[in-house]
Amino acid sequence: MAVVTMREALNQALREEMLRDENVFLMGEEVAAYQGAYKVTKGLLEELGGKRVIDTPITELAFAGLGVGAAMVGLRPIVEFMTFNFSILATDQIINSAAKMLYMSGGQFKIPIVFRGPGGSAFQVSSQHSQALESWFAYFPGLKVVMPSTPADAKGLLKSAIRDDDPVIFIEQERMYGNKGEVPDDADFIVPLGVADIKREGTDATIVARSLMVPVALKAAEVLEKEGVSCEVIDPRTIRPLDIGTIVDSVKKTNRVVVAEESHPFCGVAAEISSEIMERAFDYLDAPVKRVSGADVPMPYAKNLEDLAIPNVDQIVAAVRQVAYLD
Amino acid sequence: MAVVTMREALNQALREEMLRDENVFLMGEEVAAYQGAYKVTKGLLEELGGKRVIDTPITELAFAGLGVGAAMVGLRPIVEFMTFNFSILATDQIINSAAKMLYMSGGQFKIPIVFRGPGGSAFQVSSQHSQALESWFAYFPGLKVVMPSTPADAKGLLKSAIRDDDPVIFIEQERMYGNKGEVPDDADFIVPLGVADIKREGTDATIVARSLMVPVALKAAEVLEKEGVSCEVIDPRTIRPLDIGTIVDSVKKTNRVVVAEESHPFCGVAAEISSEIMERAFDYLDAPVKRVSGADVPMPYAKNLEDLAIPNVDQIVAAVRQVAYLD
Amino acid sequence: MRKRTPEPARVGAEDTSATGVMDQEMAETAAGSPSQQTRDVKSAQKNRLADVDRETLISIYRQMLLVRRFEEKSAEAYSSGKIGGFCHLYIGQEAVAIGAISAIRKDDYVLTSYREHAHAIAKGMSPESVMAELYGKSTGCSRGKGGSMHMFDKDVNFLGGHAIVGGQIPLATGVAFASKYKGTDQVTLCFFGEAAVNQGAFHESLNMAQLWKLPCIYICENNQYGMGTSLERAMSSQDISQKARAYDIAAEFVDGMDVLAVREATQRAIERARKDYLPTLLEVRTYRFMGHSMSDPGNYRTRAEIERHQERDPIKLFSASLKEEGVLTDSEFQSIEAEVKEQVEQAVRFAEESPLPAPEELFTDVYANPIEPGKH
Amino acid sequence: MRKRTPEPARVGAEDTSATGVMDQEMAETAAGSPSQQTRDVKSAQKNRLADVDRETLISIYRQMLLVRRFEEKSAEAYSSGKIGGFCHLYIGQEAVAIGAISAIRKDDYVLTSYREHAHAIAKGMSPESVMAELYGKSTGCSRGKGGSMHMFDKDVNFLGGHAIVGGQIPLATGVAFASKYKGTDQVTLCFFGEAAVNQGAFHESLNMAQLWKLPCIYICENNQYGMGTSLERAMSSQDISQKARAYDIAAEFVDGMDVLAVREATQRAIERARKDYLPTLLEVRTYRFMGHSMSDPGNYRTRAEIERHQERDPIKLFSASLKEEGVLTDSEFQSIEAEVKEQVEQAVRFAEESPLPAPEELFTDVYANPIEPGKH
Ligand SMILES: Cc1ncc(C[n+]2csc(CCOP(=O)(O)OP(=O)(O)O)c2C)c(N)n1
Ligand SMILES: Cc1ncc(C[n+]2csc(CCOP(=O)(O)OP(=O)(O)O)c2C)c(N)n1
Ligand SMILES: [Mg+2]
Ligand SMILES: [Mg+2]
Repeated sequence: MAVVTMREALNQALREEMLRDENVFLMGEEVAAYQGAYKVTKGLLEELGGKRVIDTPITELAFAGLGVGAAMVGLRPIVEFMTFNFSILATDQIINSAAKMLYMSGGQFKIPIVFRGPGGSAFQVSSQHSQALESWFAYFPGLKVVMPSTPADAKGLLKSAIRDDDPVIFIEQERMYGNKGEVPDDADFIVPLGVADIKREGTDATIVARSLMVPVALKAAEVLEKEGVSCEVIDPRTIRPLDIGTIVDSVKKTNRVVVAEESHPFCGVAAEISSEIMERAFDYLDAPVKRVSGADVPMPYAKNLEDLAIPNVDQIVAAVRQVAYLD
Repeated sequence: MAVVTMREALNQALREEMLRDENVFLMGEEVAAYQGAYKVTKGLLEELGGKRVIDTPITELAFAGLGVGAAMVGLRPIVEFMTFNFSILATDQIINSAAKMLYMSGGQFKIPIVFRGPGGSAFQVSSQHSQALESWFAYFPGLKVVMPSTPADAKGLLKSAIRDDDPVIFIEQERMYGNKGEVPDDADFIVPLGVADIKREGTDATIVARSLMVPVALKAAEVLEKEGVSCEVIDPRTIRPLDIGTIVDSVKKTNRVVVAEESHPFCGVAAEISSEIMERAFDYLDAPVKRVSGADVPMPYAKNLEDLAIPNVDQIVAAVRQVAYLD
Repeated sequence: MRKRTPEPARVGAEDTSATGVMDQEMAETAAGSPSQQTRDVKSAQKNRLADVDRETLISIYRQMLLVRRFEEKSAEAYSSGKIGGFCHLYIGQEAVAIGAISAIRKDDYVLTSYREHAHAIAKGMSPESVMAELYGKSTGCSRGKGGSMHMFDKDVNFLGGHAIVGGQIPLATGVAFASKYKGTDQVTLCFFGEAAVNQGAFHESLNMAQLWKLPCIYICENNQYGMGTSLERAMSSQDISQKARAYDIAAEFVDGMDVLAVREATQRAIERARKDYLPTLLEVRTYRFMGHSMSDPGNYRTRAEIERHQERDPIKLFSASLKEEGVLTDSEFQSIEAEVKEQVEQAVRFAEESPLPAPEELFTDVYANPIEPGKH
Repeated sequence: MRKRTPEPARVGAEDTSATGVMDQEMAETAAGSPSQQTRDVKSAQKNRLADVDRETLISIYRQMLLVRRFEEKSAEAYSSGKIGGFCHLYIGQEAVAIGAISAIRKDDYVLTSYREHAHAIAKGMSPESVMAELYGKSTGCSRGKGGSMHMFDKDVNFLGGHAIVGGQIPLATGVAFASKYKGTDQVTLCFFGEAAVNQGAFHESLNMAQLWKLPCIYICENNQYGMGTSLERAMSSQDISQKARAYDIAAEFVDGMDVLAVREATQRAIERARKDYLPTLLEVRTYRFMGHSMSDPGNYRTRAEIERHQERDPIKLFSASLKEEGVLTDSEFQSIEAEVKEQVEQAVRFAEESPLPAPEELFTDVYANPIEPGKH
């Protein structure tokens, strides 16, 4: 297995799936000639040609809808949002067309499309360019929502998403593109949607974390191990449908849970996970599920404030200590 | 106090506030000459004139943004969405401009605007026209979100929303416009934002319900009373900021909670309320908080399916019986 | 609003000066009295009749009548509570959908808005399945899940039925994109109301369609009202075919009361689309005789205005031409009327007798590949 | 892309045929070699110089230089890690913001995109507060919360600084709406890049602006690239001022390297806006000399292309005119350069020495009327 960055892993997934199925095409702003604003699509134009890799005008609503239309008649579009912040302009087509088409056509028109791009906090780009939108999309039946936290997961999940017959929202954390990890070379390697991954086993507390918070949770687990607290770290990887079974199994073992996320707290994914855990494992809980979320404010520009807005190792450690009644 | 419909109560609030402050104006599709698609704005054009009551083209994104711009320089716009389904096209301006402007300008530009209109399930209008979006807006710091359930609340809360200096999302339930109730005539009558209302007192279980689910919850409470279960029904009225204190106080008394909502469950408002209750009143809970949400599917057209998609009295009764361990 | 003669005028995308000149001329031509206009259409239709074979003429006439009678029955069923939700009738506009769709092939695509009964039937869907959908029955074209605003039929390439104003425009552009991608010569017809032209989605789509040369024919059904708002209260410049200029797209203004004029304009657009993958914008001027939907009292228009347009009822105009030119005799008219009546009654019977969707249907069709979470 | 001579051409909204004709002529006129163009601008500028008082000329020149030097310093600070996030420089485009803003009053409004340092300073914001914002300091114009893309100053009616492409266009339309509502004669300048013209928000806004006659001046800074995508790869018809036709809005094409041409075109637009509440669309052709942002290597343009445009550097052209016409002497040029240098250094010192925002600032300014829930 080669060690590659998340960026390269995603690039491999795109390339392999486009070579595998010529109905797959990729479109978005600067994905072709510019090689991607974050270079995820590097080399694809050259290898696959301008028919398959397409630069769009800055018209998120219409090119998202164009993708959905193409999917109605058998193509398998991958639509890149330069960042998911700009998907806000396209939500009508994502929600009202992509998510509902199969249902309102009585099962006739499936929409095999992937909407992908970087999401979550970026570096000092302030309120309009640094936001986590997974709860928005996960709210809607009809969509699947995926957020990888390692290069291998990124590759395997993106390949599954492209092969899936439903619209998938695939959110890559902008700060993680350079993270490295081992990635299988096998072109058949995939990671199935809807399956959580236990990133670290433990016995005393469960930390549920996704995307950017997974490495942070793993570091917190290391810190806590030194204090004699053994943490299990679970990465749901797919947000919808959520593999709540794996989380609940862990909770039944550890009896204590912290859910970490960089998104705002209100109606976020941690709230969903927390209430599901309560409904399914109430009698196993020795303490209330504790959420650690990003600050409930728009993202500020100043570096010192931005750092305060994103959950860190200390906050997760403190939360685990709290649910373990160690303070 | 006169008995009026929710539609009339809202109309009174609009009229009174527009008479009170000439910086308040109303715009939206069919709000003027047509008197409103749902007649909420009836008579306002005639009384207040075309400068204050304005029909827009069908361009939700731009007229929402136009409202935000006008609010930057001192006007107090009321922007009607013919239904909140169409606000999906305007989310960029609501989220990226209205919600974040004060913050990203370092406190210089407040945005006193109300986005209002009918939301939630309507009658047999299928997937694109029958959706609950409160969790979407409530997710974002910078917005306030209000959902009245009675004519008096509708009037009092709308007046508060118009006087408030922040952007307020004001969602009127389309099925409730004809509901009647007593409404104070006093032009100074308001209901403050951020204060929950105990719609019925009880001792054995708490039902938290908003909007369309409030009358359903009250009926469920009646049914349960006959079985000897005394239910307290709490209507948060304002979703953000949420008056969790009032809910938690009730839980400390009843030790059992059901949260009812017509929205989809995943990352919905009930999930937020449920996890807050756990974090604040874990030791008081005799049973896990139970959510009763709308079906996790796009809204179907057929009447029989639609009825199954919206929570009813029986489901709430069953949920209370479950948290009370009566089954 | 600028008045124009009903004769079509072509705007080639290449000819940058033509549009302005045409408009000058058109503006100068008085529109004439309704009966004058009626005569104009009839004589124009007569000229066109000769180019169309008799079978096609009869089929077009039959479809117009079928759709009219179908909707009259729908209105009845709606009033008696058998149909729910919104119900947007197309009465008065039949020449548009039927004229345009008569010009395409079976394997071409059609997308439109919530006002779609006519387009669905014209594209080849059975009146039974359309009526059953209105009734919310399991035999409906969308199995009762879509209703009046969301009809679909994959077998005849009818791709909906979309209820967000302008929402179908990017979708149709994508369908056309796919045809070019796959190298087929299929064209896509995208219908929408004139109020949708104000929406950003329209502009964003037309730009891409011309930039990438996509075989999409954009048909603006300009019935002069978006709900209760007249064109001139919503659009600063009401010359819709002109808007194609901003994108260098070919455009035509067409009389939407003349079914053969619509057909011919569509044929010209199809030629551009099939051969050269070029888009076209057609502005088809028409009028709806009923309210915006069944629940609209329609107070924003005078009786007189409606009646003036009813004089140019597209079915009346067409039947008059067919009669004058001897295409159909009185008794043939009568037997078509009887056949259509029976077809509509059969559709109603079918809808009435069909079962409701089973309760389990609530949860099907959410995902094409449902995942039992964690089960692998 | 169609080449045009740098001379402005007016399009009256009423004169429907003018545009087409103008374009024909322009298309036929060869654009000429860069040095030919340079001569054209200079002679055009010379004619314009006479109409402007010396003080204003000097102030315009000083501002252009100030912004240029300010940004050169920002680039340095960015490279050394003192400024974070994105940083979009305006170098090459100075004539647009400064020419246009020189024509408005203090109480008029300005909104623009993320590429806004020049507009902020031209509108009267202190270089200190702009530099401190770039540094993320509490003394920044947005108290360190907005950064490079979100500068605001209520005192001088500078209303941002918006980072969603096209997002400021509806906002500016609303600001203009408010001026008319309140009955003032304030005008609003709304700047945006040419790539924003493809966005739906542009079209939806222009329609309302003309429909309701709002005093908004839409200034498209056509620097011919949206990030790495050239105009002709994103827009099917690249004649932007033409797009005003679809809305009957008055429009002009302006040479954006000639600061006085921009000023004069803006003055004509202001006249329409102040007197008759009429909007205008100006297409101002310019060029950015740097990458899209500090992190853009800019491989999509050749060195030669950039150099060709640098020959028409708006500051060089203007200083040459000022010199030839004897408005400024060499020693006056030198002392302005020195003053500006000191101003920029002072801004940097101020930013360096200013404190970071206090940690509590994270939670302020979320609501203007914060509600302690349940506390009443
Ligand atoms: C985005 C959006 N806004 C508003 C509506 C409500 N609505 C439905 S149809 C309609 C009028 C549309 O008029 P037009 O496009 O001219 O089509 P017509 O109904 O005349 O066929 C409106 C406002 C909607 N469905 N979608
Ligand atoms: C809606 C949206 N999509 C994409 C982006 C990313 N982006 C920022 S600037 C830009 C190019 C804009 O070009 P143009 O409008 O010509 O302005 P310029 O940068 O040339 O001044 C892009 C794609 C964005 N900020 N907003
Ligand atoms: Mg219409
Ligand atoms: Mg540009």
